[in-house]
Amino acid sequence: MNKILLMILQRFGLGLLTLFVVSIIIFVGVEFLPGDIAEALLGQGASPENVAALRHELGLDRPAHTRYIDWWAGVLQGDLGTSLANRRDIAELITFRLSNTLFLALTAAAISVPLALLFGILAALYRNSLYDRSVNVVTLGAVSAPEFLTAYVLILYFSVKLGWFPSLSNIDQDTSFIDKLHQVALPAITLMGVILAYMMRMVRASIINLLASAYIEMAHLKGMPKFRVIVKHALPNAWAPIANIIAISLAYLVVGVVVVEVVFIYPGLGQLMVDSVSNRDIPVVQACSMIFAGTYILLNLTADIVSICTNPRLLHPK
Amino acid sequence: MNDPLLEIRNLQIDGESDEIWHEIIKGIDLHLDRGEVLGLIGESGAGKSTLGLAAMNFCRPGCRIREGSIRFDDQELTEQSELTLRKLRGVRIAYVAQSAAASFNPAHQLIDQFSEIPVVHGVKSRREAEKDAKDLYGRVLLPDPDGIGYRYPHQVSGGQLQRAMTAMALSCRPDLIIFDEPTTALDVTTQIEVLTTIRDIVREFNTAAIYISHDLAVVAQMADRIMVLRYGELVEEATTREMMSSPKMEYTKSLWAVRSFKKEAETVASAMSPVVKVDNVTAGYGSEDILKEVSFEIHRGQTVAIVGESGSGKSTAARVITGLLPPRLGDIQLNGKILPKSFKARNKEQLRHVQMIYQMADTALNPRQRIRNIIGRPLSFYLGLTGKQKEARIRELLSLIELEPDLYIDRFPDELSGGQKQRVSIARALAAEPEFIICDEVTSALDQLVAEGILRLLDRLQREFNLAYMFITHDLATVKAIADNVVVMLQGKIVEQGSKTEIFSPPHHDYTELLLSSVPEMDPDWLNELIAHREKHGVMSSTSIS
Amino acid sequence: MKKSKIEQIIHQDIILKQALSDPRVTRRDFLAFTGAMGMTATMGGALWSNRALAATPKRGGHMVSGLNDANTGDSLDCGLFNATYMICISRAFRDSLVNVGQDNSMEPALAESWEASPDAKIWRFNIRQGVEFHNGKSLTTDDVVASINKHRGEDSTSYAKGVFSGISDVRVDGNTVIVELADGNADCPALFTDYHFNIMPSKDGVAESLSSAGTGPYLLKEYNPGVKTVLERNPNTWHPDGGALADSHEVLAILDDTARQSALISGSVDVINRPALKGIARLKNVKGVNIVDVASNLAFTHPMRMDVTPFDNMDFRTALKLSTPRQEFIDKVLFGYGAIGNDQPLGPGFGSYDASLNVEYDLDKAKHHLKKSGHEGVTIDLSASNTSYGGAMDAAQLFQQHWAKIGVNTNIVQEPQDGYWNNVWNVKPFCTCYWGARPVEDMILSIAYLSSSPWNDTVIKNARVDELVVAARGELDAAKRKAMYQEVQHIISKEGGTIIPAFGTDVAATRDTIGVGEQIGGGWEMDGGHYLKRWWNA
Amino acid sequence: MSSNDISPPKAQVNRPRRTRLQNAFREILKAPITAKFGMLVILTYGFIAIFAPFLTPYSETEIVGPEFDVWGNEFILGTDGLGRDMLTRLLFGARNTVGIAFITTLLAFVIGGIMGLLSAIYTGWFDQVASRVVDVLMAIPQLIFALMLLTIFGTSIPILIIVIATLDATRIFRVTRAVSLNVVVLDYFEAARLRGERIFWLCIREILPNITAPLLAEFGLRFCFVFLMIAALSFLGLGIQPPTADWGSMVRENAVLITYGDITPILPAIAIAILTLGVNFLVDWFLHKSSGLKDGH
Repeated sequence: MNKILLMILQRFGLGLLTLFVVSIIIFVGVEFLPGDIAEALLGQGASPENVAALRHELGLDRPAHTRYIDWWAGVLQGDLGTSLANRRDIAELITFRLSNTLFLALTAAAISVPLALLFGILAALYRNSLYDRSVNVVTLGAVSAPEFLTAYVLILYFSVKLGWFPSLSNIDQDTSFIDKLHQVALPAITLMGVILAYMMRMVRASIINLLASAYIEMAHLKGMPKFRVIVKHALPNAWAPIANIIAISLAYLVVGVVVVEVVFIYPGLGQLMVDSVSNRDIPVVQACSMIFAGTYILLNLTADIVSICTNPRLLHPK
Repeated sequence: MNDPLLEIRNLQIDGESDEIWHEIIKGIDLHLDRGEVLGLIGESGAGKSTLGLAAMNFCRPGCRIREGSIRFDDQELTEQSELTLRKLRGVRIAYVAQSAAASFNPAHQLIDQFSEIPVVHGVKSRREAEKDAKDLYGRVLLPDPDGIGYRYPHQVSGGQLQRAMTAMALSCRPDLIIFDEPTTALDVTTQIEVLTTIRDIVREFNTAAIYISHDLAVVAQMADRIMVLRYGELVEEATTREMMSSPKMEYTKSLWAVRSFKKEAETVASAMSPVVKVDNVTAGYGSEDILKEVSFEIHRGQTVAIVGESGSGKSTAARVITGLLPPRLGDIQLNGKILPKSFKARNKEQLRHVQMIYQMADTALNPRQRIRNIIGRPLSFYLGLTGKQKEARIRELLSLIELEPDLYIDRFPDELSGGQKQRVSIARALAAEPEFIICDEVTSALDQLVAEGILRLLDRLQREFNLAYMFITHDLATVKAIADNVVVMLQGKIVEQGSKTEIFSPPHHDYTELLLSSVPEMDPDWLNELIAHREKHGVMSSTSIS
Repeated sequence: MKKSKIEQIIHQDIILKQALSDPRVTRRDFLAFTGAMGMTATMGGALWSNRALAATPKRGGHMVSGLNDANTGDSLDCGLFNATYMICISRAFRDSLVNVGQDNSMEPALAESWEASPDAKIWRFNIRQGVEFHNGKSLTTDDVVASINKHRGEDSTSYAKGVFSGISDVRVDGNTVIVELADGNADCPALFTDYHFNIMPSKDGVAESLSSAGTGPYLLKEYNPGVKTVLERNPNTWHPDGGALADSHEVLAILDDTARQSALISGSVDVINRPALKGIARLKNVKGVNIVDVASNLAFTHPMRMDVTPFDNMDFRTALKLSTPRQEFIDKVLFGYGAIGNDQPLGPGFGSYDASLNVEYDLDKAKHHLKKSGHEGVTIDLSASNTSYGGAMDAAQLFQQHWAKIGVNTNIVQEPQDGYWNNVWNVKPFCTCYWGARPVEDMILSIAYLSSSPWNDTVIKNARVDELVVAARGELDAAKRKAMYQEVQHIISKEGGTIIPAFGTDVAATRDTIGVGEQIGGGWEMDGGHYLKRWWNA
Repeated sequence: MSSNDISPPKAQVNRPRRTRLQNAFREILKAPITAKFGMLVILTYGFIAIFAPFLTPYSETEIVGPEFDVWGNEFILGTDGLGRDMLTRLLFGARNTVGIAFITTLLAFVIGGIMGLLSAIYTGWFDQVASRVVDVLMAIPQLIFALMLLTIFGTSIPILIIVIATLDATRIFRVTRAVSLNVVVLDYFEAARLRGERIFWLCIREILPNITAPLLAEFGLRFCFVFLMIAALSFLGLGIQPPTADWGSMVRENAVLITYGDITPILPAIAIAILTLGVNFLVDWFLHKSSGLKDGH
């Protein structure tokens, strides 16, 4: 048991380290961006001392490393600082966006994960059957279509033509849950198109892999019902790969949805980060990338933990 | 009672390999009475397992029964629904697989996997099942019968797993158990114990059994009747004793003949300094030592056999000599000169003189290189041969290993049989014109006839080029056949070493004794006598010594 | 010019880097001198083409609009405004001293009235009394002074710093704020219509630029930069008629053209700005949608340097002007949304715009002039880049085909986007270019057509033009000024070195449930940024 | 062991010898319909990409007709917003978009592949460092990272290629490393090392030939990914810049028409989808081939 704890802690530490390095990379990256927020805000109409004045006002005239250190100091005290662009509190700026992003991600995941598992397992069970082949083709089609295509087509039919769902997700803090669902319907479907297919294929692959193993054959020879073979014998050994698949998909759902946000005007984190980069709004960019990287690392960590905790060799050492 | 328990008529099974179906069981008849034990033997590819599984009307993916009837207890299995078959499997027909380690689900405790059979089939309640399990664990002589069931497969040794699986097979007291090479993966000493268990248990429950193995001697101990298969056809069938005493078919005779090969004279260690000297070597991975203060010498033209069971450190010794695993203490000498510990530090000349032949010929040859390149590379790499010279030499080597150059030079490894692959890897080693070759279990993956061929070849080459061999094996038969000197290893230490005659003639070191006695012999009564003997002189097991 | 910069920011996301680095505006002497950048035109505007819907204004209702030109970095600091979204918002919850009416007259806002000294150097603005900010604080002259000073002085970060740099002093006299200019300017009140100029509450002489408290007809209920803004009617407004029609507004930031358009068609929003001109023909035909377009003073210019052959030859220039397909330019490059330009520098938005000018497309005349110039069969280089204005490359190809008809071979040089304004414009003999809307005639003329100006990109040296421009600047008599400016237009159109085939148009689209005035304010899009107050739910 | 059971060694020995080419050809003939479709698609696209200029009378950027002309004889697929021939744009789009995506993927494989091979062979500090670096890079959302880098270095096509390639290399690094590790543990590799072979030989002759199948499959997947990524970037306005015909930006340019049920603007997107689908089909088959388990046994 302690061994497991140790492994997890080790992974965790590694994650933190990665996070730290990421923060440096991003900071340096944004530093390298030509122009700075002062110029970005004032535009080409700016006169040199205009810019200088704004820089001073924003404290951009301090050397980079001090700003970086101050930033960390703030973060460690749970203060993400304020946006340089509009002097608003980043924490509040982000909580709104993040909650939206997560809501969208979870909605999409909540539907696609179970479906993916179900379809995947079925496809694995009846592999090379008509079902398997057709599902295979369909899913491949889904992954192949660029998101904006799916998105626009959805809008055309379900919003413009049928008027079932709004073409833009106009949600805010006090939108009711049901209403929210209605609002994110189209973006969620768009995202599902991509990850559902992807996950399903992965699940299928890993299950098929399992089914090839000797103990599954043994289970059959013991006269176990097909269903039991899958549930009792295959699945317990499939958690690790499946957890991984889910983690990757979720990570994608959180960080990879800029296009969808743009098309559906969904006030998510991606859009915020892109804008902030264009504004050179370093603290916001930092905060966003920390969240993104954090999510990615956390999800992978969880996947690791799952695979550790479902591995009997580690769970029940000799 | 007279009607047979299992009756297979004109069974034909097709197998698919890259989208082509071809026959792998070509119309076999088989019948088995209640309580009878039938032995199926044959080389790999003979279709033993396929036939065995067919007895439960089960086909692996990529196989299909084309024709024939399988009657089990007056039911025609080929006509039964999946459901009825399922109800049959595990309850009336059970299966014991070759590798218990792989066939137990790593995710569940042994006892769960045991009791799920009776519970799912509604034969017993969970509680009864567990009780029964513990009882059976006891009968198959598992240590701590009450506790062991609650362990996970990886927490139990291979031999014990094999017993546990036998117990599991008995969970519903089936009429028929199919043993598919249940001991092949085990060490000889463990094999004995498992064999005994299986035989006793089968007798005790008066279960009919089909015992599949490639090892005649083993089958001889277990079976009342033996069927010899080859390429999916029945070669010969007779009661065990009959077949032992007077095999009829040529092929069967040749199987018997395997152990006939003996190296002529033992080469005595020449006075001059040894080719290779392992000097008091201690080595291992991480903190633990796998080799402990090991020393031995190998002289020109001489074969030293390193004998031991898995984990005895014999392969590690090879890795140390090749420099893959730098020793912690001691060193390796080549012709009296100390070799750098790591192969990275050795020069071409030193590398050239230490060549290696691997157990798995399939993985030993790069599947993407033609035989020409595989053999040609050392020629150009070490000896700088090119063009015509090289080509000529490659062909020369091919003929040396008895492969028709024109036919084989352009082939890829996967276009060769196991034996041919092994020959090619021998040629590759020879190409370097070494003084010393390490043969790591070179025959254990091969069928007996093929192995025989390889041994003869190696012997001939040794005499021709006055090579020194280090022959790593667990199979004492092979040792008897080819060795001049023998080194017996146990848990990283050398228990005994000396000339073959010394080792094989009493008095033996206990462990050597155990090893020797554990090698099955072509005598149906061998096992009984052995057990009797051992009971008289107190039971020994590999663990009780060291 | 502002507009296309915004296009850059919004559409090209973050290639700001290579967005125009335009020396015409980055140099502060220029700013000091014209005080121009992005200041809204106080005149101009045009009859709304789509008269069908002229209905009587109605109060009440909720209006949802989708605007692009927004950014998560948007701030309430009016000094940093540079895009439509924030301009419209601030126009709704804050007030200015002076407003531009839909008929483009100067309307008193928080300044009840104003008068100028004869030399137009000293201006007195009488501040409205009893006005309260949304936070309950009542408006004082100090607030006004602070709000003005926000854009003045060395440490001002205001984007409109240049606009107000002409002001030498601001002081209070009772209820009056006195503004003193360095030198006379008849257009002084226009300065205070600039969208950067909002009246904000002040604390010890410093305006609170981030405060959501204004004096405007709407309260800023919810403000989420780059996402949406919610406005509600201010019950206690000084505006006699409430100052606004709709009861409440929801203003969404919708940057993606397609999204904005589908939102309108599917009825999720009532109003959008800048419908993509590409499908506009189709959008017109969508049931329940109206297009609202207003001429602006953005001029698409093609300056020829008049000191370089063959451009030094007036007949040659005339030949090109006569063979330039103006209507086709509007159709193909501006998708029909532009007003014909006749090579005069002042657009239809200006009161002094001379509509009488008309440069006919006439190949025979053109050939004749070319012959006279003796440059038949000459080959000229036209330097072009979409950086100069969207579609410049297409325009160049268009011109090429037509000029060829009279025997002028054009070699189109596609210039790199980077440093177009440094290395090409004002350097190469002939290039594509544009001039952004300017509030008053003087600014545009002084920058580009005074022989003394460094940005005289046609190198025109015309004594009469110089004389007229300077005289007009200080002239308080509107009629006289108009006459002067019209003469200038004539001269430049006839003799000048620039081809101005068209002026731009601001386009918006609404559901037909939305009413807009008979006439719509020009200068800036969306009714000069006032639409939230002026448009209504029919 | 089942495979042994199935075909006795004799059968193998007597199987007539074939050159790799013949083998490949035979495989292709045996390929499932989907895979054949994939190959067809890829070949067609390749052909178009190479011969685009000869397939159409118009040039990539020239205005040849009225804007948004309908489908007809003169302009088979009509014209775009500037009156440029849609078909022509599509064809050239194949050249630009596909070409760039292909080069990018190739570059990514060179970088990621080499690193992967090396860290598979030099397990130890090199592997450690490389893997950690990759971890970090992968922790940053790729699209956003790309946006940032493109902002820093500008959006010229070479930059685009380099940036995406570098980011994508991380994934390829992992795959290559993984599959190489399987080879490195095999006896023939050990034999080669014991022979004293140089690193170059080890990579090129011993490992590469044995991981081509999985790598090819990965190449396909990666290609699709890069392809979609570039499309997305162009869609966001940071990819290939106009007037170059590129499917991503073409969709964006004319997207507004989709709301009117006009499918012309979607054509490029469909073109993207078809190619990706084709490649995926092919890859699918490849994976099926290269994975030892023939769907189970």
